[in-house]
Order: sequence, then C-alpha cells, then structure tokens
Amino acid sequence: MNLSQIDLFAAGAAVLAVWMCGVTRVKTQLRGLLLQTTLLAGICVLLSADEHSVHLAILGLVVFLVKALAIPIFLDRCAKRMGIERDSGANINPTLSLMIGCGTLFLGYFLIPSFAVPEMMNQGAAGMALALIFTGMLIIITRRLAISQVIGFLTIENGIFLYSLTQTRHMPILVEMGIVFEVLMGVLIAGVFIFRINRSFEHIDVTDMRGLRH
Amino acid sequence: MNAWLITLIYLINLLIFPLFLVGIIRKVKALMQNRKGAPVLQPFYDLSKLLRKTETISGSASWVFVWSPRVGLAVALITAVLVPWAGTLLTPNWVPATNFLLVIYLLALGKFLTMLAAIDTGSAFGGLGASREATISMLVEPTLVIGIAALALGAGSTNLLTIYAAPMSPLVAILVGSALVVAALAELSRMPVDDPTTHLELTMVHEAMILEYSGRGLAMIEYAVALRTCIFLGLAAQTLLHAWPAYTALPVTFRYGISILSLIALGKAVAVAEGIFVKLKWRSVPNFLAFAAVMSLLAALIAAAQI
Amino acid sequence: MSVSEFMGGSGIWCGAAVLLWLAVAVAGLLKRKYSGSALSVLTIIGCAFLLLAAIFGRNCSLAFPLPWYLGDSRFSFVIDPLSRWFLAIIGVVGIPVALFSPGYLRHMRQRISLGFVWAALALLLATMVGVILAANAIVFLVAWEVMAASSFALVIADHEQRDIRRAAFIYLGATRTGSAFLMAGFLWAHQLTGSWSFSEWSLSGVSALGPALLIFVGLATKAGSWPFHLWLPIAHPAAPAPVSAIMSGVMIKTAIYAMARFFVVGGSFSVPAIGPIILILGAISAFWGVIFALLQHDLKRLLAYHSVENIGIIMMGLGISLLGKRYHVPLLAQLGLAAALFHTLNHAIFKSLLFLGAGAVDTRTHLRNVEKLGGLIHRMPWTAGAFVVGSAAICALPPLNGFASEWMLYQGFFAFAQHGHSVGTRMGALLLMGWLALIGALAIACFVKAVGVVFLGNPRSQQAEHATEAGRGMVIAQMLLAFMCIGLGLAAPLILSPLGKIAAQMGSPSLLRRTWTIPIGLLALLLIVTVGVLAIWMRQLSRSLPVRRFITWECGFGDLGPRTQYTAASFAQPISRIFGAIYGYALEVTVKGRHRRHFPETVTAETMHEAHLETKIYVPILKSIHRMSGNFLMRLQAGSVHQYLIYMALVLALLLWIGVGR
Amino acid sequence: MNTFLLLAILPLLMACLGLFSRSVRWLPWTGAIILLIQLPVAVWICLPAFSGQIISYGGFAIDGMGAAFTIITTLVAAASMFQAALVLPEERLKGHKITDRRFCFFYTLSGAFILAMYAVPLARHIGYLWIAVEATTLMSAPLINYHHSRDSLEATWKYLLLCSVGIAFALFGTVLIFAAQHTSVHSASMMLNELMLRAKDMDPRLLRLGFVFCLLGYGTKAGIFPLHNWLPDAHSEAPSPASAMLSGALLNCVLVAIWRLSQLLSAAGQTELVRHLLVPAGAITVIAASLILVRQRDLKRMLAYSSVEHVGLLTLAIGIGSGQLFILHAFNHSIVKVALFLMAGGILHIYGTKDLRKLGGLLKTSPAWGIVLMAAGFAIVGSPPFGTFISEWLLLRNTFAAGEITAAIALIVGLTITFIAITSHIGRVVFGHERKIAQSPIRLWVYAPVLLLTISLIAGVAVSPRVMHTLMTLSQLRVLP
Repeated sequence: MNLSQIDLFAAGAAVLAVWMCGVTRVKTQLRGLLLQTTLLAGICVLLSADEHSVHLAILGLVVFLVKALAIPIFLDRCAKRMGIERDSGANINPTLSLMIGCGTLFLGYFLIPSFAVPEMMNQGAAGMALALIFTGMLIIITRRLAISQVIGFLTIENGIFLYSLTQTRHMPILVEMGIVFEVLMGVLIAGVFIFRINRSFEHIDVTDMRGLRH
Repeated sequence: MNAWLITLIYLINLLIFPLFLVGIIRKVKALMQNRKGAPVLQPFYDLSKLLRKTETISGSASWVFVWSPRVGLAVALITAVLVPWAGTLLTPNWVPATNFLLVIYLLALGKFLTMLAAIDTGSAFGGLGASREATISMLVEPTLVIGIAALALGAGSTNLLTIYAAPMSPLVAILVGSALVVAALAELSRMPVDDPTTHLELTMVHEAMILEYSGRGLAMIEYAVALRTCIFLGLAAQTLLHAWPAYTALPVTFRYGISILSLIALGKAVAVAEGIFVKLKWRSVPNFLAFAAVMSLLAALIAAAQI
Repeated sequence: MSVSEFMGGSGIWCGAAVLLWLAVAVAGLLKRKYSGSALSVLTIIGCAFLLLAAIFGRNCSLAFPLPWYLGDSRFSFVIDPLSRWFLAIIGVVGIPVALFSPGYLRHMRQRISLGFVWAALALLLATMVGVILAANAIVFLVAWEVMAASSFALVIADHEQRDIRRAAFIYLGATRTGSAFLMAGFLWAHQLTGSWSFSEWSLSGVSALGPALLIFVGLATKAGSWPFHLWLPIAHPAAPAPVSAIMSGVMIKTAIYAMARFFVVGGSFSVPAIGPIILILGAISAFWGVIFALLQHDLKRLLAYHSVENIGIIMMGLGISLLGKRYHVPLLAQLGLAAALFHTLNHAIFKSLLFLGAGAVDTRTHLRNVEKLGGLIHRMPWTAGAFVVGSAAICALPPLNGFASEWMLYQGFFAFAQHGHSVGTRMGALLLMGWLALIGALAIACFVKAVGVVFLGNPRSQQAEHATEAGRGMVIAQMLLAFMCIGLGLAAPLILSPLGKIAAQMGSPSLLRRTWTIPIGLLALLLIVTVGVLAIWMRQLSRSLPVRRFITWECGFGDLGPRTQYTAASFAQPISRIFGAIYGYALEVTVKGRHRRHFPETVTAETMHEAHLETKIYVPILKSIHRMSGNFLMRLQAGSVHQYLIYMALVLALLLWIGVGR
Repeated sequence: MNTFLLLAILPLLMACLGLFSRSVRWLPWTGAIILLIQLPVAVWICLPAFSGQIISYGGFAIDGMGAAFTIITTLVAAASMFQAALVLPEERLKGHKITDRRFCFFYTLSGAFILAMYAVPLARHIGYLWIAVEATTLMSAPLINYHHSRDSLEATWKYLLLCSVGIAFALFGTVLIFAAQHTSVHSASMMLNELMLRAKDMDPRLLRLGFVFCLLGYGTKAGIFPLHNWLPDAHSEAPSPASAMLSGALLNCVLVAIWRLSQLLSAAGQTELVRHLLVPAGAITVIAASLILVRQRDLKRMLAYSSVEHVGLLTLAIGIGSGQLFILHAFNHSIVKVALFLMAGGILHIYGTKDLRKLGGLLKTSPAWGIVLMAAGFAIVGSPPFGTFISEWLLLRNTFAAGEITAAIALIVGLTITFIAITSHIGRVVFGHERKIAQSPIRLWVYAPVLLLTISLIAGVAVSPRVMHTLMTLSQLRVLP
C-alpha cells in the first residue's frame, strides 16, 4: 500500500506551496510550482498503481505534461520575455506571508474532521489540500505581479485536484480532463493579457491598476 | 295690528337707533373731555350732508372701490336684521337664519371688501389700514366664535335666537359678555385699539382704510359702521343681560325696552372708556385682545364642563 | 361581475372617457407640435362622459377578462357613490382646464412640446380615474404610480430651467417614498387578510394599526398634509398653470378619496387611533399652510401653500367623522364626512380657478412675483373678477361654496362639542371651532394681500403696465369656475342628497337633510336686492351730483409713484411678526449713505424666514444618505484587485463559519 | 443529440465566420440575421419542454429551467447582435481604431460565449455546469477588452482573476458535493438526476460545505455583494452589446447554477441553510447596490450597479425558493436592462461620453430617444405598467409571506432609494438644455429598445395565475426515472 507515500507527497506539495509564499524570485516560484504539480501527478500514478486503473494513469500523465511542464515553462518564457525578475510582496512582505502560510498548514490540519471523507484512507491529504487552497489564496492576495497571481491560482487548482484525488474516487475522467483543459486555456488567455498589460502599462504590477473605481 | 305695530317700531328703530347710539357715544365722549360736543342727532345731519355732496373717486380706483360700500352697507343691514340685538326679531320664521357663524362670516364679507377697496386706490394708507384691520380681525374672530359657541353649547343650537331664548349660566354669560365688549372695541376700531377721531396716519386703522372715500360712499360707510356698532354692542348687551336669569322670563316688549336701554348704557360705558384709556401701541394690541380670548376660553371650559 | 353588467352602469361612460384620453395621449406623442385645440376638445368630451357617469350612472363593478391580469389579482374596478363623487370632481375641473390650456400653452410653445404636455395631461386624467375606480390594491397601486409618473412628466414639461428640474425630481422622490409606505401597508394588510380586494379588507383592533398607519402616511404624503407636504409648495409652482390646477385641484384629492375609502366609508380599517391622528395633522397643516402662504411672494407658491391649508381642513372633517364613528354618533360621522367631501369639491373648484387666474396673469405679464404686479384689474377685468370671486370662496365668505362646506364643518365641530363624552373632548371641539375661525381670518388676510397687490392699485412694473386681457378660452374657463363657486354656494342644500348617499354607505341612514338650516338662497337674494336698491338710489343721486375723478390723496407731495404703494411683504408683516417664532421671521433693514441718520442714500428692507421642517429634518436626512453612499463607494470600490480578493477571503471565512459551524 | 446540434449550429456558424472571414462588411448583418433566425429555432426547440417533456443527452438536458433561460439568452443575444450590427461599424468609422482581425474576432467570441451560456442552464451535471460557467468567463474576457484601452484591459484582468479564483472555489464545492455521496464508490456520480435521487442519504456536512463553496464561486460570478467588484468595471468597459449580454444573459445563467444546487439541497432537506445564506445575501446586495447608486457619475456603471441590485432580488427569490419569480424577474430584468445598455451605447455614440455630469438635454436633441430612455428608466426601477413592477411586487409579497419581514423591509427601502437614484440620474441625461453632440442620433437605433420595452409592457399586464403556475412547474428540477 502506498497510502503513506500519498500522504507524504501531499504534505510535500503543501510545504512547497508554503515555501513559495516566501520566495520572491519568479523563476524559483515557478520551479516550486513545477515540483508541486509533479508530486500531485506522482500521487495520481501511485493511486493508479494501487487500483490498477488506467484512467488515473492517463490523468497523471496529462497533469504532468500540462500543469507541471507546459504551464510553468510557458510562464517562465513570459517572465523572461518581459524581463521580470522578482516580486516583492504587495501589502505584506514575503517573510510574514511565509509565517501565515505555515498557519494555513495548521488551519488545514484542524479542518480535516469537517472536510475529510470518512471512508477514505488518506484523511491527512484532505488537510493538505485545504492548506494548498488557502496558500494559493494567500499568494494571490499578497503578490503584486500578475504572473505570480496566476501562480497562486494554479496552487489553488492543485489543492482542489489533490482533494478530488484523495477524497473521491472516479471523478468522471471527462470532467477531470475538462478541468485541466480549462486551466490550460485560462493560463494561456491570462498570459496573453499579461503581455497586453505589459505593453500598455510598461509593467505587470497589478497594484498600479486602480484607474476604475467608484 | 299689534304685530304690525311691533314690526313698524322695530324697523324704524333698526334704521334710526344706530345713528342715535353713535351720537350718544360722541356726546358722552365730548362731555368727558369737558367739551360741549355736537348734538346727539349730529350723525343724522352728517349723513344727509354727505349724501348731498359730490363724490370724488381716485383715478386708480376700480369697481371694487365703488361697490364695496354698497355691499358693506347691505351686509350690515341684513346682519342687523338677523341679530337679535334688541332681544327679539322681526319674525320668528327667521330663526334658522340667525346662525351666529353666518353672521360672523357676513360681517367678514363686508370687511373683506372694505380692505380690498382700501388697497384699490393705491395709497399707502389704505394698505396700512387694511393690513392692520386684517391682523385685528385675525385676533378677534376666534374669540367671537369660541365665546358664542360656548353660549350655544347650553342651548344646543347655533342660532342666536335659540341661544338667547334658552337659559344660560350667569358666569358664562358674564365672561362671554365682557369678552364681546372687548372684541367690540377692536372690531369697531375704538380706543384703545384704534382712535376713530385721529388723523395721524400712523395711528389709524379704520380711518386709514376709508381715507379715500367722500360724499355718498363715505355716508354709506359711516352708516354701516353705526349699524355694526349697534350689532356688536347689542350682542354684548344681550349676553350680559342673560346673566340675570329672570330676563328670559320677561314679556317681549319689556325685553325690547330693556335691551334698548342697556345698549345706550353700554354705549355710554364705551364712551367713558374711550375717555379714560389711552391708545395702545400697535405692538401691544394683541396682548390687550388676549384678555378677551382668555375670557371666552374660560367660558368655553365652563360651558363644556356644565353640559 | 360580467362586462355586460358593467355596460349598464357608469362603466361604459368611464371606459369611453379613458379610451378617449388614451387616444389623446397617443396622438399627442405622435404629433408633438400639436396646436392643441383638437386635443382639448377631445379631452373635454372625455370629462363630459365622466360627469355623465358620475351623475346618471348606476353603481357597478367590472373585472377585465383574461389574459389581462396583474400577476396576483384581476383588473377589477368598482363604482359606488363615493367614487362617483370623485369622478364628478375630475370632470368638473377637467373641463375648464382643458378649455384654458390651449391659450395658456401657446405662450410656452417655443420651450415645450405641446403634444407631450397634452399626452401627459390626458394620461394623468385617465390614471386618476383608474385610482378612483380601483377595486383592489394592485390595480390601485398601478394607477397610483402611473399617475405619479405622468404628473411628474407634466411638472418637468418646461425642463430647460434648472429649478423646475429640481422641483420635479423632489416631487418624484417624495411621491415614490410615499408609495413605498403605501406598498408596505398594502402588503401587511394582505398578510392579515389574504386578499387584495378592498371589499374583503375588514381589519380592526391592534393588528390593523400597523398597516393603517403605513397606508395613512403614504396617502398623507400624496395629499400634502403636514409634515409630509414639503414637495407640494415646490412642485405646484413649477408646473404649468393648468397642470397645477389639476394637481392641486384633483390629484392630491385622490389621496383624500383613498383615506375616505379605507378609513371612513369602506371600513377596510376600523382603527380608533387613526381618527385623532387625522384630525390633529389636519389641524396643524391647515394652520401651517396658511401662515406660510402669508409669506409667499410667488403667486403660485402662495396658492400651493393654501392647498396644504385646505387639505388640512378636509382632513379635519374626516377626523371628526372617524371620531363620530368611534363614539357611535351617526350625525357626527355623517356631518364630518359630508363636510370633508363637500369641501374637497369646493376646493377643487376655487383652487383650480385661482391657479388658472395666476396662469392668466403669468401669460400676460411673465411675472409671478406679486411685488412686481398691480393694477391688473383695469387691464384684465374678467380675470380679476373671477379671481376675486375665487378668493372670496377660498376665504369661506357667504354666499359662496367655501362658506357652505366650512359651515358644515363648524356644525360638525359643534355636534362634537355636544356629544363629546368628556370635558376635554367638548372643550377641544370648541377650540377647533376657534381654530377654524383663526384659519379663516388668516386666509382672508392672505387673499386680501394677493388680490390687492396683484390686481388692485397701480402697476409696479412695465410688464404689468402693458398687460392685456387673457384669450377668450382662458376667460371662459375662469368664468365657468367662478359661476360654479357661486352656484354651489347657493345650491348647497341640493348637494346634500348625493352626500347623503355616500354617508349612507357608512351604514346608518342619512341624517344630513336636517343639518342644513340656513336659507342661503333667500339671504343671497336679499343681499342682491338690498345692494340693487342702494345702487339705484346712488345712481339717482349721482344724476344731480356726478362723480368727480381725481388722483389719490398724496399728502401734498407730487403725484404718487407705484413704489409708494403698500407691498405684499409689508402687508403680511404684522401677522408674520405675531407668528414669527414659528418660522424665525425677521426683517432686515439696511441703510447706506454718507450720514446714515440724516441723508440715507439707499434703504433696503427684506424679510426672511426659514421652514424649519425642511431645513432641520428632511435636508439632513437626505444629506446623510448622500454622504453614506459616497463613503461606501470610496471604501468598497477603491479599485485595488487585492482588496477585492481580500473581500473574497473574508466572505469565504464567514461562509465556512456558517457551513462548518452550524 | 440532434436537438442540441440544432441549437448549437447557428452560433457555431457565426463563430466560424468570425474566424475565417476576411472582409468585415457583411459580417455584422450576417451575425444579426443568424441570431434573429436562432430565436425562432430556440423557441421551437424549447417548446416541448414547456409541456413537461425533457430532451436529454449525456450530461445535458432541455428541462423547464433550461428551456426558459435558453430562450431568454437567445432573445438577449439576438437584440445585442442586432444592435451590434448597427453600432460597431458606425463606431469603427468614427474614431475608434479597431483592426479587422479584432472586429471579426468579436463575432467569434460572441458565438462561443453564447454557446457557453447555453451550456450552463442546460447542464444537468454539476461538473459540466462548472466547466460551462468557467468557459463563459474565458470567452467573455476578451470581449470586454474589445477597445484595447488601458481601462478595458484593467477591467478585463480584474474580471478574469476574480472570476477564475471564485470559480475555482466553485470547483472545490462541486468536488465536495461529489464526495458527499456515501454510496458504494463505483456508482458515485455527478449527474444532477442521481444526486437528486440519493440526496437524502448524502453526507449533510460535506453537502453543506459544497454548497457554501459553490455559492462563493458562482456568487462571485453573479455579482452578489460584496463579491460584485468586477461587475461595474467589466460592464462599463465592454462594448455595449457585450455589456448587454453580460448583464442580461450571463448573470441569469450563473444564478441558474445556484438555483439548481439550492434545489439539490432542498431535496436533501437542507432548505434552512439555503434560506439562511441567500435571503440575507440578497437583501444586503439590494441595499448596498441602492446606496452605491446614489452617487454614480457614469451611465454604464450606474446600469451595472442596477444589475447588481437585480441580482440581489433574484438571489432573494432563490432564497425563498420561489423559482417562478426567479424566472419571471430574470426575464423582465434582462429585456429592460438590455434595452438600457443598448441605448447607453447609442448615447455614448451621440455625446462621446458616458459621464453623467456631462450628459443632458437628450429630449431636446432627439425626442424619441429621450422618451424611450425615460420609459426604460422607469421600467428598470420597477414602475408599473412594466413587467418589472409585477415581478418585484410578487417578490415582495412572497418575501412577506415567507416571514422574512426584515428582508422585505430592506427590499422596500432599497427599491425606493434605487428608484430615486436611477430616475434622477437618467432624468439628468434626458432633460435639461441642449448640449453639443458628437454625432447626430440615429432613429433606427431606438427600435430594438422600443421592441423590448413593449415586450416588458405586455409582461406587465398579462401575468395570469396560469403563467405563474407554469413557471412554477418549469422551475422545479424534475428527476427522470
């Protein structure tokens, strides 16, 4: 049984996410994302091995290819093209958000009883999933660059994916694929807009986009 | 035969007595001022003379100016017929017509036209007089209505004849009567509210309004004033008389006589008062009229309690 | 009931009138540059139909067939004596107004599109009929709202002037706020009764108090009773004169109709508390209206304040009627109701007459500030005559209609004083009689001022100097109304029979016949005869001694200029000073000059007053809402996406707390 | 299968035309005509659903609710495309430099957007439901950026980010609901049908959590206060036809999603939660929107906030579980709001600004425009005899009847403030002295709004109990055996 590994991978993903809260270099963040997603894909594979289901294997492969490789690389190229190096936090500095990130881990842990599905083995993974979601929210709120907000969004997605993997079985493969596809689309469109923003604002700092109010 | 006689006397009296009363008042006032004074019949002479003079009308005056004295006089005559100032009426068929609200509003109609006529000529005095007249009647009319309503409450009817036919409590009668006397002083523009003899523009109210009138118009106004004097003092006198319970029991002719005498007495009293009082500052007129208001309010309270 | 039955009754006529008016509305909208004469004729025919319905029609009711349906209730209407009375009012005022309008609107042709005004006017008339006939709350509300909208369109007709726009929107806001109360009341009543139709509403006791009060506030706002009257003196002057006539004469009366329907006649609500409330508010607004009217220098604004006063008088009537019901004194109940309804009709007539007069003056002089007018009686004699009659009527002078209704009200008070169950009530009734007398006297003062300054004396401006008599249609309209004032005054006893029918709706048989005692016709005759005799006598005398025309006495100085005349402000000053405490009356006299004592160069005097109700209560409330909205925006929609995300996180936390916690 | 293809074929066609067409001259009118044809097609397809039969294929089905909102969406889309054909070319001639590519792409995206909006009410599968809603976001984001101005770009980014994050939460909620099924693992399903069937024995805890997250997500998309912040930006920056579709069709569709889930919860006996969450949310939204409306300076933002207010009303209708009012009011609001947005586009064209302080005198400039705009203003604030009055009135009644007195009072207050605010803002545009105009108004542009207002007028005086009952039955989520 790979249950322990599954929990381990999940915890790893969550910790990576928390670590990403504290990172300021975009490139490093993207690396973290890559790693994180890879771990999730790994969970997928472990589960498929556990249940001998082809679906999960395919899903894991797709997730790895799309979310762990394609998207981070795409974002990385974007960052390079726009000459983005660092993202010092928006309203609170990265160190503090790192602290809060640790807090989200605890929060996730305490919320396990109300979120975990009883007859599923990996109770812990549910908490880690929640931690991922909260951390993603945290990243979105605390970062000032559009690109790192996308990263936060992807973290949330990962959290949800983790939850659906470990707490439910046999999500319709169509839905899973659809979700992955949507995410890809979303990131692509976001990328396009990030380019546009960069062109007309000369940067992708969303804190300066405050023209529309009232 | 008897009825005819009474009618005749009544009518003649109605036409003559008011002027006579005015004459008496002037005479007494003159005596108070150690003057010999004009004869009591002077008002008659004045009228006949005014009627024989040419009338001068301001160029800027309109039909309002011309017709207001006529309507005013007509109203005064009709009111005089309706009000039982002599303790009785020409014929009892008119009882419903002697409604005191009707009477008050008829007199208001006369006043309304007089005020308009005063403004009509475009002179400053007219406006001034009208404005003050309006103020005074605004202060007086509630007093009148409340007072007489208090009397009426006992009788259960708003017709003056019914009111005065019914027995009423002496206290209410005295209070309302004295309120009416004060109101009469204001309504008839006598001292201390107004000085009918003054010709200092700033002090006059009624005189200021009729300043532009002459000849026939003035005659009609003077006569109307005399009638209104008679009406108001008559009402006051009747009310005061009713403080004496036996009065209602008396036969009509006696009552008639007594009313006439009491009217004359009241007239003299007014004259004496005019001799004694000084004219009030315009600003303090409301305070003076407040007495009347208070008295009629008291009367109303008592009447409301006694019913 | 069925359509055929409706045909038998007044319905056919009402239906015809409404259809006619809707046709007028469409025509007006399509052809905006209408001369108006054709539309006015159609409108008049509509009003005539309405009068037929009111006078000859039978009582009946109708419900439209499907699919015409208002979601929760049918389009159902009912006609009974009460609604017939108000239909008559609409017709009686509508005809002269439609006669007057073409002539009046001609002078605004450049500024406003006449077709638009006609359309809105016709729609207003139609919706007022709808309000009067509505048999259930939803139909009532629909008609009520459309009525408000169309009257708003009329007020804002001349919308290029800033203050007119302001007035119109104040009106719209006030009336919508009122109908919000109305809505709440209707909903509540529906909760209690489970029905929308008024006939099935019979609420009483404590539970009925809430809806009754809400509905009353809603209606009082429309009626313009104190303290909800603030829109009235702003909106009425802004509207074109015929519109002011309709609004002041009829539209605000629809609220009176509803009060009578809900609280007095129909008995939808039998709430003891309402009676005293209506009585007291009526008493206050009657006084309030007249003392503020006294201060106004804009003729139409003055008239608007008098509408507040007269609404107050009408409400006093309704109030004692309710008290009569409460103490089971049928006579009192009927007298009060009859006086109120009769005064409603009378006020509709003389107030529209006065507004039309003001409109006529406006067309000829383009002035509404009375201080600039004067001497118009020589230049527009017919208008002046009609205006004098109207003023006498509104001052309740006999033998005109105003006197008749106010006399009935006095009788009502007197009856109350007799049947009052306690010393306090009896005393109160007597005081109310005095109060009414005070109001009457103040009204006299106010209208002596108005007539005197506008029509009498010498003109105070070039425009007044060169004024000419109004057009034929306008004069005829005013004459019509003036004759109605006199006729209703003399025919008062005859009016009692329809009023009796309405009074009988309250249950007990009508006692009104006995209440009218004074032989008003005979007295009027006597008055005319006496005046005639005097006039003839004077004519005789003037044969020998002709009248001499001369200038007004000027104390020996040269000829008097118009500036030496008494002004409206100075006329009103003594009374205003007496009541000065109520509205902070003050007279500012400033003397300028080298040696101010002896050689003043310029002396200016101006009076000032403040309507505390508006400045101390309404304006602050509105301001605070405005400020709150501003702050709300600044804080919430600050433009930072991070902030919005934080909102999302907070909402998430809240929802989790709810979802997990419970 | 065929039915759905039939429904999809025409928008798809438009999308492809936009993609492959080279010339822009005939594209606008083709688009308009395509959707004008689509309208009867959609009605014809949906007609059987009104008589109670459900055509279903895979995760999709045309049931009552779906049919109703498909028709509303089509109506809105048709009106918008018609107006787009009138406005957009005109706009390109005057000033705005829009490349042909972008112009054609507008039609591609519109087609896709319409398809996505069809998918939302027709989905009977919470997974597909989520995908469809997310798709609407992705498709409409570029529409908002049509003008490529800084502001529109900013609005688009906010829209994209806020809605994506929100929708992500909705996904989590969906997963939770899926996870809430205790049944033997293999038969777990996302089909609403099965979910309804086994609603009783689902894990209430997870179900509630799922609904909460879905409410957060879909609520963000629908613009429930305080999650509405993207809405005014997007609506005011998008080209008017797009704003019309966003406000008139998209918001409804998302609310349908919430309605479906609330039905699921009611089936699971969790009606209390739905009410406790939605009724306050709706009431607060109405009050907040009305207060914000008082101080608006921008015509289209004002309309956007009025949409927020109506979303509040609809949320309340869902909260008290009266689906018939939900449909009725959604319909009334959509047609009137679309009319208003289309007119706003016209006004922007005439005056060259949408700043309320600079607008005025429309009645003088063009009486037709003035009168129609004022009428539309009265319609949107729910004055009789327009349809909105009846639906708002019934909503008030039902709120009272449901015992939600506080909410009802809040509603009355909010509606009153809104009335005053909106009428005075629109009055400022309509009345007043004549201003100088950029382009002279075009009479033809008024016709579509007039038509819509006429429909609303009819909806105001012809809503019989039968209609209400039909809507009632339509709104219920029927379980197929």
